[in-house]
Amino acid sequence: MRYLPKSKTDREYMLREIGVSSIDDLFAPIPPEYRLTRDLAIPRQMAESEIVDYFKARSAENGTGYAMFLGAGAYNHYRPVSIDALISRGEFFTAYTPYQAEIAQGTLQSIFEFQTMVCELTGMEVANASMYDGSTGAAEAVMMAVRLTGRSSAIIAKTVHPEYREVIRTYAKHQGMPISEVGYVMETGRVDVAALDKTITDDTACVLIQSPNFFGTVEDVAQLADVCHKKGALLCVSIAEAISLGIVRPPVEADIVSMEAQSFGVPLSFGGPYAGVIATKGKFIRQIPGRLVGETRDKNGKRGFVLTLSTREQHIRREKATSNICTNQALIALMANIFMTIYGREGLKDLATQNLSKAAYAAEQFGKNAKVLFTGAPHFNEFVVQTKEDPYEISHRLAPKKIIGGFPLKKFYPELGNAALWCCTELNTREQIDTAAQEVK
Amino acid sequence: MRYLPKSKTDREYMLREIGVSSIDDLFAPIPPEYRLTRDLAIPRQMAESEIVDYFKARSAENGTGYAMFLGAGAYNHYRPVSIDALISRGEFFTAYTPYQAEIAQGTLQSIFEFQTMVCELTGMEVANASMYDGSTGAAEAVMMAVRLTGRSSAIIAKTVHPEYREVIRTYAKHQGMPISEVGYVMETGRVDVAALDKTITDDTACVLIQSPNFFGTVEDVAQLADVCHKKGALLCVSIAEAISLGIVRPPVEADIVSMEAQSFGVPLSFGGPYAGVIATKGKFIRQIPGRLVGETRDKNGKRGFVLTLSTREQHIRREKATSNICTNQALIALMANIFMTIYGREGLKDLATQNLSKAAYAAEQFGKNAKVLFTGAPHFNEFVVQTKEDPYEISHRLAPKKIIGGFPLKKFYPELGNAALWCCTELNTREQIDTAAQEVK
Amino acid sequence: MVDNSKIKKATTHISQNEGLIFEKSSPGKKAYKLPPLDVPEVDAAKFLGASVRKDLGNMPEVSEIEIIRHFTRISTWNYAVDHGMYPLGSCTMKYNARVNETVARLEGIAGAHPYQPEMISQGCMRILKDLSDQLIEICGMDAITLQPAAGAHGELTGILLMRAYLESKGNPRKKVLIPDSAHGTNPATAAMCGYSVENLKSNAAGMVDLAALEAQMNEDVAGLMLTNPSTIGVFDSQIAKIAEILHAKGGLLYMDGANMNALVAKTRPGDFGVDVMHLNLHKTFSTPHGGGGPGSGPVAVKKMLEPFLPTPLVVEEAGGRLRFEYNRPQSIGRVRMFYGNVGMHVRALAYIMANGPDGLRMTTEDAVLNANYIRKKLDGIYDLPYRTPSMHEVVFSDRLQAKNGIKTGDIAKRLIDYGFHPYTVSFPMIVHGALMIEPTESESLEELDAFIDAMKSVAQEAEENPEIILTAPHNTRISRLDETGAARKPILRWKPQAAKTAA
Amino acid sequence: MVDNSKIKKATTHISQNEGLIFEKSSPGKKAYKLPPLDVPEVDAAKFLGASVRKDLGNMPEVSEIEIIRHFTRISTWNYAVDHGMYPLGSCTMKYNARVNETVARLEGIAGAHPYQPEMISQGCMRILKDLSDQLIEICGMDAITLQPAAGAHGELTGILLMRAYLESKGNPRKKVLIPDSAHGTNPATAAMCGYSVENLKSNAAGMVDLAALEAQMNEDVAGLMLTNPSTIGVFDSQIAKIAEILHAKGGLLYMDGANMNALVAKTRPGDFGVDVMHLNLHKTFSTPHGGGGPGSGPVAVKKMLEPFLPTPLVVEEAGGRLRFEYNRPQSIGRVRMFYGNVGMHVRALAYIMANGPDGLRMTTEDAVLNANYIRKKLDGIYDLPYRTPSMHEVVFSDRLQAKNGIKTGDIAKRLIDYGFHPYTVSFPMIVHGALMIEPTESESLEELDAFIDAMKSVAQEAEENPEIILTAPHNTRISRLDETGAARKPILRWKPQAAKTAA
Ligand SMILES: Cc1ncc(COP(=O)(O)O)c(C=O)c1O
Ligand SMILES: Cc1ncc(COP(=O)(O)O)c(C=O)c1O
Repeated sequence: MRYLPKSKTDREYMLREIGVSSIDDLFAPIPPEYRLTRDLAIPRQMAESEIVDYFKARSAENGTGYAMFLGAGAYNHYRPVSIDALISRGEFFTAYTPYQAEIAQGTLQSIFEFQTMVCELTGMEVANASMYDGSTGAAEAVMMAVRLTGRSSAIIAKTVHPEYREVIRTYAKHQGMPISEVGYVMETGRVDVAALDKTITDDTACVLIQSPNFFGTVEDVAQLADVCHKKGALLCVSIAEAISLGIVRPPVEADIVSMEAQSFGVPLSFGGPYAGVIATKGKFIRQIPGRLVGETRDKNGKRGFVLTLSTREQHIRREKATSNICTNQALIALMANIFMTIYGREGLKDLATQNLSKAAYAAEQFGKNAKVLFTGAPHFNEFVVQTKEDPYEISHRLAPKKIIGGFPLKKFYPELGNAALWCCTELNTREQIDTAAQEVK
Repeated sequence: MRYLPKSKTDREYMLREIGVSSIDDLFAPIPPEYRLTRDLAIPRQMAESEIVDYFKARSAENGTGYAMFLGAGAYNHYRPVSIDALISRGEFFTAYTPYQAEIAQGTLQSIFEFQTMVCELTGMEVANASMYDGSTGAAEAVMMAVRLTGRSSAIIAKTVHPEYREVIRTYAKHQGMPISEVGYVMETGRVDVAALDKTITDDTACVLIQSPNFFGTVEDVAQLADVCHKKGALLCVSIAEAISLGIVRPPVEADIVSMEAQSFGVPLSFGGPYAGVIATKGKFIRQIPGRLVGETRDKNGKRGFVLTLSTREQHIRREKATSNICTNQALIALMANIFMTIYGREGLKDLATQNLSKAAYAAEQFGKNAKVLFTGAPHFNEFVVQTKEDPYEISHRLAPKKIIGGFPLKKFYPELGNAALWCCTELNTREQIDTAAQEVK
Repeated sequence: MVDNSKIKKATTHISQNEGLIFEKSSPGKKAYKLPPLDVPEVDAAKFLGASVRKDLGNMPEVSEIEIIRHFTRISTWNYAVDHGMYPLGSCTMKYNARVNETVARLEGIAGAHPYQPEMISQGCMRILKDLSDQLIEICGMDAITLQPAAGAHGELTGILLMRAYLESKGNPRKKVLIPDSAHGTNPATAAMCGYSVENLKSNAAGMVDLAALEAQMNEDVAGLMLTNPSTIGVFDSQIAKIAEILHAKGGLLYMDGANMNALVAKTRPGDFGVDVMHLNLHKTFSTPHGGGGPGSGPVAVKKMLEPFLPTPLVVEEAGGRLRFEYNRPQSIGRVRMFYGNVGMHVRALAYIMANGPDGLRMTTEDAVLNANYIRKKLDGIYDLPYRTPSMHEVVFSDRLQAKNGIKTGDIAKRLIDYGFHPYTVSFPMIVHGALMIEPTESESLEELDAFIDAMKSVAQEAEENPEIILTAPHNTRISRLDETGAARKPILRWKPQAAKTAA
Repeated sequence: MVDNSKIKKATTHISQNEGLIFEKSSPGKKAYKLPPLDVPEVDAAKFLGASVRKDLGNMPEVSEIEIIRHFTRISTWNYAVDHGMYPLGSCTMKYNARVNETVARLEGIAGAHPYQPEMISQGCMRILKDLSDQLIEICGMDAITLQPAAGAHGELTGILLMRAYLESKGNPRKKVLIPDSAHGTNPATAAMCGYSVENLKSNAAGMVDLAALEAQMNEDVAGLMLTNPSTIGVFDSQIAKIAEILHAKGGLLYMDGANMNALVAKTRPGDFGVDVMHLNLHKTFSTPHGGGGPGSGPVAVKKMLEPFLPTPLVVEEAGGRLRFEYNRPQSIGRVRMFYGNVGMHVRALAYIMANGPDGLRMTTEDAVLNANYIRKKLDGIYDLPYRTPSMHEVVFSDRLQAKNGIKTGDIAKRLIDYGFHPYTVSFPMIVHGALMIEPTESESLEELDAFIDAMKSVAQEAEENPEIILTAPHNTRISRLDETGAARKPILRWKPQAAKTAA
């Protein structure tokens, strides 16, 4: 086997040194009746070229070159090639969690930079090293709010990504954490503030909203924070489309922000790996889940970075830990870090403006033949279009034309009928938009 | 411009420090009438995504996924992915020629290994760090023979790659180096030994042959060496298909070997960059062109490597140098080095055996509908097929069927009529061969 | 001057310094360019009103070359599997083949949107299906979910499955038994699933104390989370009996599969009584650790647990078409959006294909061979608290060195000078001062011997010159860092001298 | 102990040792696997007879992970542009953008066979055409060949073009004039083209001595090979006059374009009288140096030389189809098989596209700005033998340090300790003890200032502690190597202890 650095002679020598006569002697602890005496029923060993051929065939089955109008929690942005060039350095991608700081400063410094940029973008004071993704991050944010407030229930806006909501429900179910939902206003697609105000009780640990929300609508975070804070609940804000932070005001009034960083240079990759991150106020730091990197000094006074505050974590606190998370999404956070660095202060704004402009143009075009919903509040790069034709049928009709249409909302919002969520990023050309707009009625 | 690491403030500060008021002051030495006062008439600055799109469009114009039956000096072998992963390390591809040995041991050691493996494979005693390619390497080999023997003319077999011969003619023309050619035997496709024997004169510095030759035929190197050496001429052997060395006896009787290393993991890339290399006997070392890496010690006795014997080279010897070559093909030699290391002692043999077997099978299949020439001597992975149909027409007919047919020989060997040179490597499947064989009549 | 004369594996060499990226920022530098906007540009302030962002605070402004150099330079400060042996016990730091990276980046795979129509997702779905089938066969289980993002996430999923199953039988029960040798994620997970954790003692052999298990097992116990081989690298030969005790009382056997590298192709958890288990694809199946992640933690189960698996599952229809099955009324629900860390699934499948049945078997054999070779060579030089046979890893203690004031953490730091990444320090907790060494199959005899020499040399230094160990590392850019200070006054982000703030 | 307290840019860090790959070889280890052969396997001994190879001697046998580690480890011993400033004069070590690498590897480009039918080569041919057109515009010339593989190869091509042209006029002439400041490839090239080389003195300003040129120019002289800016970084303001003198006697002006990074978008050689010139795409147009190559050396010419260009050229037919034009009866013939280093053409075109007219202009301006900034800051600290204005590079001498026994080569070695790649040492030859510094446009103010500080610090050490310089470098894996010994008893390949030989 080509990955194994041993010759037959090496193996024989080692067995002799160990003092056993065959390799199976070393497997003696396994009761004989459970030893596998046959080959596993999996395909034979493949040459590298055969592996490449297999995956090329799979890649071709999916196809490439589509005009992509899907967003809904996974966004099709241009990925500067420097990202993969840099994360492909063995020093990054074949390293473990930076437990030994003296030989892991590369990873540690990059996480420290990531934490800093997430703070800058979200308007929070601290951020962690990453969570699995936006959905589990949102669940952890809610659990964190429960720990912080001593209250036990949570309210989630219906305009939070439906799959995020499903995940939170799974997480919450057995922790004695009742979850209720609050609806949206048909005109704007925003959280129904009046309804929310009524729903919050003394036991409400937090309200979780998303902004831009699942319909692409930008929420009024300040107002929502007010409503929450008046009743002693925390406001958790989930951000699924991180590029929005280039032009949309950060949720500075939030107590906890959970962001999905996929838009920052992470490939769509059929849904993962992505990276979540939790950011919050400094005073809440002892309840944050996941890893944190901090600045310190070595004995000569040189600046260096270490994993810190690990008494929150499972390997120290076990069943009392803030979360069971161990392995996170470090390399994906590094992608996001590089992406944020490439675009930086001016670029994120320019990029967000292009997204905003493309979607605004598209909404206008789509509006000519179909009905654009929720026009009463500003949108970022997504908008909802209601059609006569069933949106699944539209999708099937468009796929062979190399267009991937919007996300049909029926499944999660039956009340919206034939509505679909369309997304335009900097990668959607005017031509693509015009073509699609003509097909959607 | 995104590659330039300066802000406006930086530039202004620097101009002030230098003591000039504008950047154009620094261009004062250029007479005003020659200063360009307009923009160059080239396309506007492009975004990275636009550059990628342009080249993707070019790539698509060429197309991909063809069954490749072309060889003729450029071979379609599988390239293990580790090659690009390793040469893409900035430490390799963004370094210069290893002039400062203490911070270039990576490059130097890898060249030393390359030189060693080329010696092992060719049966020569020394090898250089690389030449531009096989064609210019062959020309340099001939010039080297002229310097070594003090004789001035050279004989080149007609079975040497026609474009190599063209290059040699260009190089030789103004150096007072008459070049003559010697033909081949119709039965075997091998050099016409009798004719050669007659052609060699007292002024013949060397005879240049290729093995496997342009028809894929393996030459009888020992016999040819004999003929040359009897008359005091050197034998130069050019190797265009390096994989052959896995199974074909190395040209140990040659005086100079010039090899094209493209087959060793170098992409076809429409003809370049490839890498030539010259190997020879130890006693000829002072006349070898190009760079050489040697082993030495530092002041603590540690092994290290340096560029050596540079008194042969242009930067020291100027018009008396062994060649004008300066920049060579180092990164391509590194590709070849990695390829040779991956396949190694057993793999190169296995790989060569697969090539041999595929071509033998193909020749048999093609022989059913058409005539295979030069069957009187063994072939490696190429063979010549004579058809009724014009081979250019066959090629044009096959291309839309995703098959790239053999190389029509007409242009260079009008005497062979409708003959074409076909090549099969480990990448040609039996199915491809069977399909092609049915089309070729 | 520190005596480095016995260090054979490494030397010191020039290494570039590099500040934080923010310290290189200067207004107007750019590393990006966007194509010209082909639609009318929206006036954001007008369009977004009060929701418009004014500026981006201290986000950096640098050029492309500075970025390439920044990350290249800081990368050179890292140790990595590509540099050498990385014997972190329990982490299975094996070789990450380059072909896995290549195939994961193919455009039709890396560019696939999770919601694109199934008719143009068949390639990705086939990958999920093939991997599922092969992992099921490897584990000897009946069904699997690929959704969990890492080992701990797999644990969460697995325990929720147990809970849902028990609930469907009428009672989710209250407790989960966890051996004292378990990884911290096990108790943390049980707690997140609403169970209280009950500690289970290991016996002198480092295995489950059967009597204790028998005593603690009752109708309040949902099951046992067992790591097998355990964190001391010992295969629990009583495994069938353990399963029997649990099953007799209606409990389930959960296996933490972090140590599957000791078992693949040699035995199958499903065959020896495991009901539910997770795999760490980023350990056993070679997906890269990436400086801390991403991972992937599929959960394989026996038939009776299948109805509870998270939605969706990939199912094959007659005719070979694949589709996502969402209609699973007993499902515990989603544990993650979309389908999991698909990029990691691609890599794991590529790894399995590269090995085949024979390669996987030999891989496991070499992993166990390497651990036993190290054990043999270092036994006596370091204290071996459990003499039970080792599988893929061996756990020593610092007892012999502690006499001279040298702890496992100190030895680790000195090992860095010797050119190695240290073993896992101070885990598992049942071994005081543990040195947990997992070489994996990826180490050559040459590398193993170099490691053994280094460990011996440090042991000798512990006798002759303990100071050199206590002050190690000496050959790195920075010396030992003040971790206590870092935790006492946490600095978790860079701030400019005169702080600007984002708005 | 060496005092490194003034070194700000670099530190020492742990670095892996690594032997030669042959020293890791062991029979039976493998890094490859071939797919099963789907045709009958040929018995090679029978098939090839006497031509069969028996074995492959000392070719290595190692596994994939050992290869990844081998090349990763040795790579870390290299300095590179990605690590920091690389001010090798005359080499233009600028940033190599990653997008260039990406596009060069696109399958339809990297996988294209040079002989595949033109109908399926239009993509590659379009790249060649677009690059040709843009380089012609940049140079202000009329036609171009992309065939030459490097600068020296371009020189050969260019001089052969001159020769063919002059021959067509009846007399190829005998000599080529070459300034004493020229690069070694210039005279070596002229000799290869059958010309004798006549040295041309530079004047006190480092420019061509017009009187000498006038005196030496006659009907025996084919032309002048001029590097402009010259190797001391000086633009020859008399360029029009130089061309005039040559042209008046029927000679041609060849320009070595190695220093085009000082001119692009600010002036065009074709406009100031050059007849033929080469470009180094691996300098000015950012194709990576790769540890010594590959390069690419296109040759641009004026109209009258076009008929002599190597075959083939890409020509566009009405309708936009491209084809290779072979029927060029006056051509000098091929200088290389196929069409040149196409992979480098791809990268150079990507570079030009990324810049556009404004980017190229600013690039040139920054390159000249950087050199002048260094000049200003080091003037007086190091001796500046020519005070003529500098363009993209500046050449100092070691005169001030030589008093203390310190030569340019020594300063270079100490600069390594300071974390920089040295400048070009001892070239050009007209400056005794030259320090030839070319920062390129790719250096930030921060990096330039660090370089200037380091140079100042070394100058101070030359006064106060010359020994530290003479024994440098101190902070590298190995110290100064014995070059004399290497040349005296050359060891140019590894051999096993008891030598086996291949057969
Ligand atoms: C035994 C054991 N269980 C569980 C885990 C947790 O796995 P992950 O880090 O993938 O969440 C680990 C990882 O270190 C482990 O070693
Ligand atoms: C001035 C000058 N001319 C010619 C050359 C030769 O170019 P190449 O190395 O590409 O052959 C160089 C390269 O160093 C040079 O600096």
